[in-house]
Amino acid sequence: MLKQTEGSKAVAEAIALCRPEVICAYPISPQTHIVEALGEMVKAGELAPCEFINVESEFAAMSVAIGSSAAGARSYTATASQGLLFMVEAVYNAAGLGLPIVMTVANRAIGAPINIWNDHSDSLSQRDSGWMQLFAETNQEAVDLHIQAFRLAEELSMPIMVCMDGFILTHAFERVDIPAQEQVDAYLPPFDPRQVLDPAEPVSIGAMVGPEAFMEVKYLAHAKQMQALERIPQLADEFKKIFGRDSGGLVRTYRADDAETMIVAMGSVLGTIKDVVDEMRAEGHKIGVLGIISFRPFPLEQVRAALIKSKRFIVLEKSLAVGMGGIVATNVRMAVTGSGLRGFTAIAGLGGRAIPKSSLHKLFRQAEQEKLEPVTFVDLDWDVVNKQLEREKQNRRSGPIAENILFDKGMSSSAKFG
Amino acid sequence: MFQIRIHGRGGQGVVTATEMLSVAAFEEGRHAQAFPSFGSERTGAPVVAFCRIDDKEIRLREPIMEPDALIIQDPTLLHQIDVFAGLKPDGYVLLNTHHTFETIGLGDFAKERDRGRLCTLPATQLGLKHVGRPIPNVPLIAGFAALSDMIQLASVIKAINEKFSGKVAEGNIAAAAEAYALVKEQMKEHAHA
Amino acid sequence: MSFQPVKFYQTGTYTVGNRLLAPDERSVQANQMRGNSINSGHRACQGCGEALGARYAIDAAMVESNGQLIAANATGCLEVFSTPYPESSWQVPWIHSLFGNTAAVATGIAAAMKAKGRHEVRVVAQGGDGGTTDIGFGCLSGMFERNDDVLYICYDNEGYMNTGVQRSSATPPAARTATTMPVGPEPGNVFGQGKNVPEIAMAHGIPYVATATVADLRDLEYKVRKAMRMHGARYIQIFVPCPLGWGTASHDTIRIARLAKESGMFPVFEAEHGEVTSVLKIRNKVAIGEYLKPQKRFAHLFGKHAHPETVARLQAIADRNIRKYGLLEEETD
Amino acid sequence: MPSKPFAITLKPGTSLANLTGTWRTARPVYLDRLPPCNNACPAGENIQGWLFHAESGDYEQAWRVLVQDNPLPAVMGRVCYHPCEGACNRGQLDSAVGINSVERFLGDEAIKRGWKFEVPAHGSGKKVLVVGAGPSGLSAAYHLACMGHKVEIHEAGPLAGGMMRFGIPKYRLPRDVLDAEVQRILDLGVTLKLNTKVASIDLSMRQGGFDAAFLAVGAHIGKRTTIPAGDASHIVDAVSVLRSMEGEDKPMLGRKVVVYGGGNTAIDVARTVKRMGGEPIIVYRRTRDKAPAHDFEIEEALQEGVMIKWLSTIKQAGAGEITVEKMELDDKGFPQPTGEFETLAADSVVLALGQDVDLSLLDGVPGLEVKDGVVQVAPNMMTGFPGIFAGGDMVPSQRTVTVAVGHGKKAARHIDAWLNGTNYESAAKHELAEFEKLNPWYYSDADKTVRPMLDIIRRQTSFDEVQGGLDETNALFEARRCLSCGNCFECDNCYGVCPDNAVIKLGPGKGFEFNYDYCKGCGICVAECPCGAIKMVAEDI
Repeated sequence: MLKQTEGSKAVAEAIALCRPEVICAYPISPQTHIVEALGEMVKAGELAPCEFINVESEFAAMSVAIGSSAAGARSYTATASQGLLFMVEAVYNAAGLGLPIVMTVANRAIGAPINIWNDHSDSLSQRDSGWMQLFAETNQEAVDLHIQAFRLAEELSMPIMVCMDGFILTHAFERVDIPAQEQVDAYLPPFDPRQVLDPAEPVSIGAMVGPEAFMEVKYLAHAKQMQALERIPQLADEFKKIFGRDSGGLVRTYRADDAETMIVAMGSVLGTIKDVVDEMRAEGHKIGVLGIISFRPFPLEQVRAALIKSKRFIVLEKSLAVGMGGIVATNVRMAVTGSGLRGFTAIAGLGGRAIPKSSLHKLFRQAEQEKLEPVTFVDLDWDVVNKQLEREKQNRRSGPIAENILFDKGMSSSAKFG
Repeated sequence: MFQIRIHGRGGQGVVTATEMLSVAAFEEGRHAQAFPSFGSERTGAPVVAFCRIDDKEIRLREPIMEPDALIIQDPTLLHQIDVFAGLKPDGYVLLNTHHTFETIGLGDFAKERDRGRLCTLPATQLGLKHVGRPIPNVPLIAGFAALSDMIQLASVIKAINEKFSGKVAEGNIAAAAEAYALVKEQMKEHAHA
Repeated sequence: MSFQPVKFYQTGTYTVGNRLLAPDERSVQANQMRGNSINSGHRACQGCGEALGARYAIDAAMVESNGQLIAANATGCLEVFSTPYPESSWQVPWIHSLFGNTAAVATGIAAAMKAKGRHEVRVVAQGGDGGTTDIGFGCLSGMFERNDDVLYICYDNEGYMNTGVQRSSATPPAARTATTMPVGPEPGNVFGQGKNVPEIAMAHGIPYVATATVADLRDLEYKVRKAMRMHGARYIQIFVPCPLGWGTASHDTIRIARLAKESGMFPVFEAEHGEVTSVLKIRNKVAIGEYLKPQKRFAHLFGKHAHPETVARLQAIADRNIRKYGLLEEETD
Repeated sequence: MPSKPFAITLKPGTSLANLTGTWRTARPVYLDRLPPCNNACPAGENIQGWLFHAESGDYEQAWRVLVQDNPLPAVMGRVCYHPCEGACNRGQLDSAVGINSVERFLGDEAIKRGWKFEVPAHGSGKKVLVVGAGPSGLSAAYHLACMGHKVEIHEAGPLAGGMMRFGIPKYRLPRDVLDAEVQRILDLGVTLKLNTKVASIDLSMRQGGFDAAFLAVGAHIGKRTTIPAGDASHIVDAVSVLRSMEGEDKPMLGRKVVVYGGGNTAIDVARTVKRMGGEPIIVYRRTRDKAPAHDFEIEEALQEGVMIKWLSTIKQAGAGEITVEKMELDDKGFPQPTGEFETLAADSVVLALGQDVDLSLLDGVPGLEVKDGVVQVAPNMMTGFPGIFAGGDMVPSQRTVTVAVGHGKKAARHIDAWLNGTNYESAAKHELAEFEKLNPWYYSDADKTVRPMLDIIRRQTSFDEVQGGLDETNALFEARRCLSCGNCFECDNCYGVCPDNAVIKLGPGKGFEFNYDYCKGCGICVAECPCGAIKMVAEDI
């Protein structure tokens, strides 16, 4: 059913359609609306049987999900940013134990400085946790990916994060087609756990594994993600058959056929990029887009195939490997190793910095002319940065950076009235 | 694509206003996208929210920097931030006040603009009158419908009914209807002026 | 007394079993066909109090739940010695996730069982004192506050033994650990304010809180079985001496636990909804020295460079326990 | 269902593959230690053994275990001075187990229920003569009969029982009790010939065709002392007094009776006199704590109104009065005269100074050795003449009923071996179960049950039994106070306290076994065994 609704609400409805049995919730912006809506559905008896647990921390949220999933219940939670970091130990553990938990990450920056706005630092920090990570471009895709995620996670006994941009998607009201219960039921069979805590057939889950078998365990986890590379497109095809929509898959290209310059990105910024690309195409630029949906497993082959015919690419990412550059870019560059393609990295939108079309136009044109540094910081205020660097050179105790920057930008209260 | 930016303060229903605008547009079969400025929403703080309306899928995710319309829920903001930033030359402005542009100190601004696209509305009073709360958002979106003809009053009423029920819905519909009528009345005056 | 004393027999209720008791009065451990939730072949040290306490507790819980039990286990000695790949000692469905999340994992299992309508399946969480009173404390408190249907059992051996005997918030003052060495003017662990987790549990108002020791099996079983008959969040802290960490003889494990209780150092009681309902009285009161001296972790308090004033402070702690809980018979009469 | 995750998920209970027994440097082993009560029992009773059955209320089985060593439990439960209780480890905990009272309960129960000894199915064809139907003779006869030998008792007196009948007053041992236990022995097929004094053992054996003999004639001849006495003085010996109590003609002692001596016989006579309406005064040369009589008997006598003059000797006996001299103890504790004299009214003087043995029946038997008035015997109770054994008061020993019963048992075993041409080797004694070997924590606090005593008036006026017995409830209670020193009583402690489940419970009555595949040798089972029935033994590494 088509609805004009908030992204969080749409995701909540999609989760409910997946018939989760245990949901754990801990508030952190910007994922709160999802679990609030689910909590209300459980409380009202609309979602049953289902236990909604208000836990005391994200660490507990993931831990409760570990327990419930190991006990054979379809388990769901959502988090973001600091919350994801607070549960990291349990995140790795859930993957290590092969528990098919589905978690929404409403992507948000990581502090300090504390910042509630969107970027991808949180999920990308967990790229090696053993979880699969699917990135939604729109709220429709967020809805669809959650349904596919349960299917994939449970087939492979591996947890999945469905990543959607905080606020930009979670808080956006837009048109979403909410599937019917029958469709979801047809697509998603009941959870048949690979291992389960059951008095009828006791097992010991979570053994200590020494050097003699640890590498094999880790390889098997890797092998499963490699299997997922095959299953993700198949599941997207099956999804299309039932729901009539193209959603999911590993990667998606846009106007890429004859593109000489390819823009690679993940998440909602792809929409803005596509608008820019349309405008540039209209002007005759040979430019196209590669959207990555599955960041883990990372589809090296598909990325390479999408880029190999172009002359250059630029990875626009909302994350920064401090001291190194791009995170997504590093992965993409590995995909095209030896191809001779020119690759650029653009760091944009950190901490919710708007990524306007105007900046993209400028960036893409520079990319076409290959006039970019290997790593570009989009819309960085060099004036402020240079001032601070200068201060630090002069005086070791140059004061708090964030406060200084606000002062420089004329935004701090002391600047205004001081 | 038509882009609307609403300025207000936390607690005045700014975000709800854009959402209801988007729902009203959706009811008319159009694509719409509403989103807030993603701040930590504290009562009294300046808040901005956005709404895009189009006949095709909206992919753009940047904040609205060059709006086609501005709804200003709180005139005190005029002294605090540049609410008119990026407003298109032929953009609409709907201001919540029982004053006029002239008496509120925007006479010069109004002179440079198409008066047919500027309007004030005592929305807070309408809210108090019909709903019993000083929330100006519903009268303002009804007023915007009247000002711009981007959406129908009927669609606004549908959005109200989706959001509220019972007495609150009735009050809001009454407020919307009066606001719509007041703005249409003003428009008529300007047209004759 | 926390249970009706059985009709007098040669050994009353103190021994594990008694051939003269009616079958329904016998302990779970006395049963020839007992479950042995933890099987032989585990890698616990000789004389491990925790291995013993865990079998006592889980066997009792198994009996009370008719075998419908799932256990979650914190990282720690118990986990490591029971489940090194490729062998497990557990005969019950069992999961180990992390050090600090056991209460939450158990909550998840209980929620799953509830959602699946399997009301007969009961859930136990277990961990050492480190995993309970320190790193797992947040999850524990959350589980208590929500009154989740979990029995949490803390095997208290007063330190981080798995990692090589470091101090935990359950380590008693003056005790030597690898991080509180017996050097300097105030050797051993600090005299802090302590962290009485049973009382903190009581402050949550949960249905049941109890303490027990491996020295009194029948009391321990009574408490586990009583707890298993209740629903909601329940907490039992079991005192389990650690021969390795405490520097005691492997055969002294039970004796040391007995002395801890008889000296007043470890008060044994039970509480319902935040109120103490019974205490296990001291039978033959002993001075604190009798408890401390067999333990090398307190050796620096005695001998050539003795610290009698420290012993006196420890005695004062025991005396306060005795007063507070009314551990001596005449005090409550 | 797909296969379970590799390595992370394990099958339950698989650690059995890990044999932790290899860690061990010492192993626990079960053992039986000798309980101190058994060790102290002159009759060699397996006290802990029979208490074990009494604890479960199986009194017949308890009695049967008891009579394997002693055929006279009802007697023993009254007259034995129970050295077992003095040795009882429970005495260090609260108070000794009332073994004697439980024994009496079992003996009385057996009489009440009519429990009989089992007659052996096959006879040995050998004949044994027992001389004397006192405790030693009866005991030997019983054991020999149980072994299948034909036994004939020749008793000089008119009734069986010996000193049990003629030396112990009724108020301590009712005669129906004695009769019942004697009859039960006779029911085994033992022939008892009363009023048959054996004048010559050699002759009697040849005449009767006996293969062996056990002599147990006792010591009946009252010792005399030289007291300067006038013709009118009435001096008799204690044994005669007590013996005449059993006949028609009660002794004529008058009202004021002085009993001379400090042993149990003196007390018995004084208490008898009291019951006959007389006014007994015991005169003893030393102090109360030096007196050979048991203190509880002295105490009971005093309660009943018996007067005792300590530190006094009789210097002269005249008509109706005696003169005593006061004594004092020297540094070595021996009484020395003080020269102070006192006169006491005395219608008669009873000498209770001990007894001698009548050894006339041994005249002419070669190889015998007699020393200090008693027959010397080898460790196997055999006299210097092959085939003739002796025991009881006529051989060197403490003269108590219990010792005599023990002699009877011991002699019977050696006679049996001798008849078979072998030697009887008693099993080596187990190490003693000392209190330090126990873990007394596990025993409930329970004080000894006090047996009822007859009221004082009836004690002074009648020969009713002074000491009451236990009823079933308190006999059971008392039995259950037994610590079972050194012997497993299946408390399940070892089974329960093993952190490695390395103790196998074999089931009721079968005890336990160690599973050395898993036992790590921690020793908790040893430390927590209440009764000291496990010990650690170093592994041979």
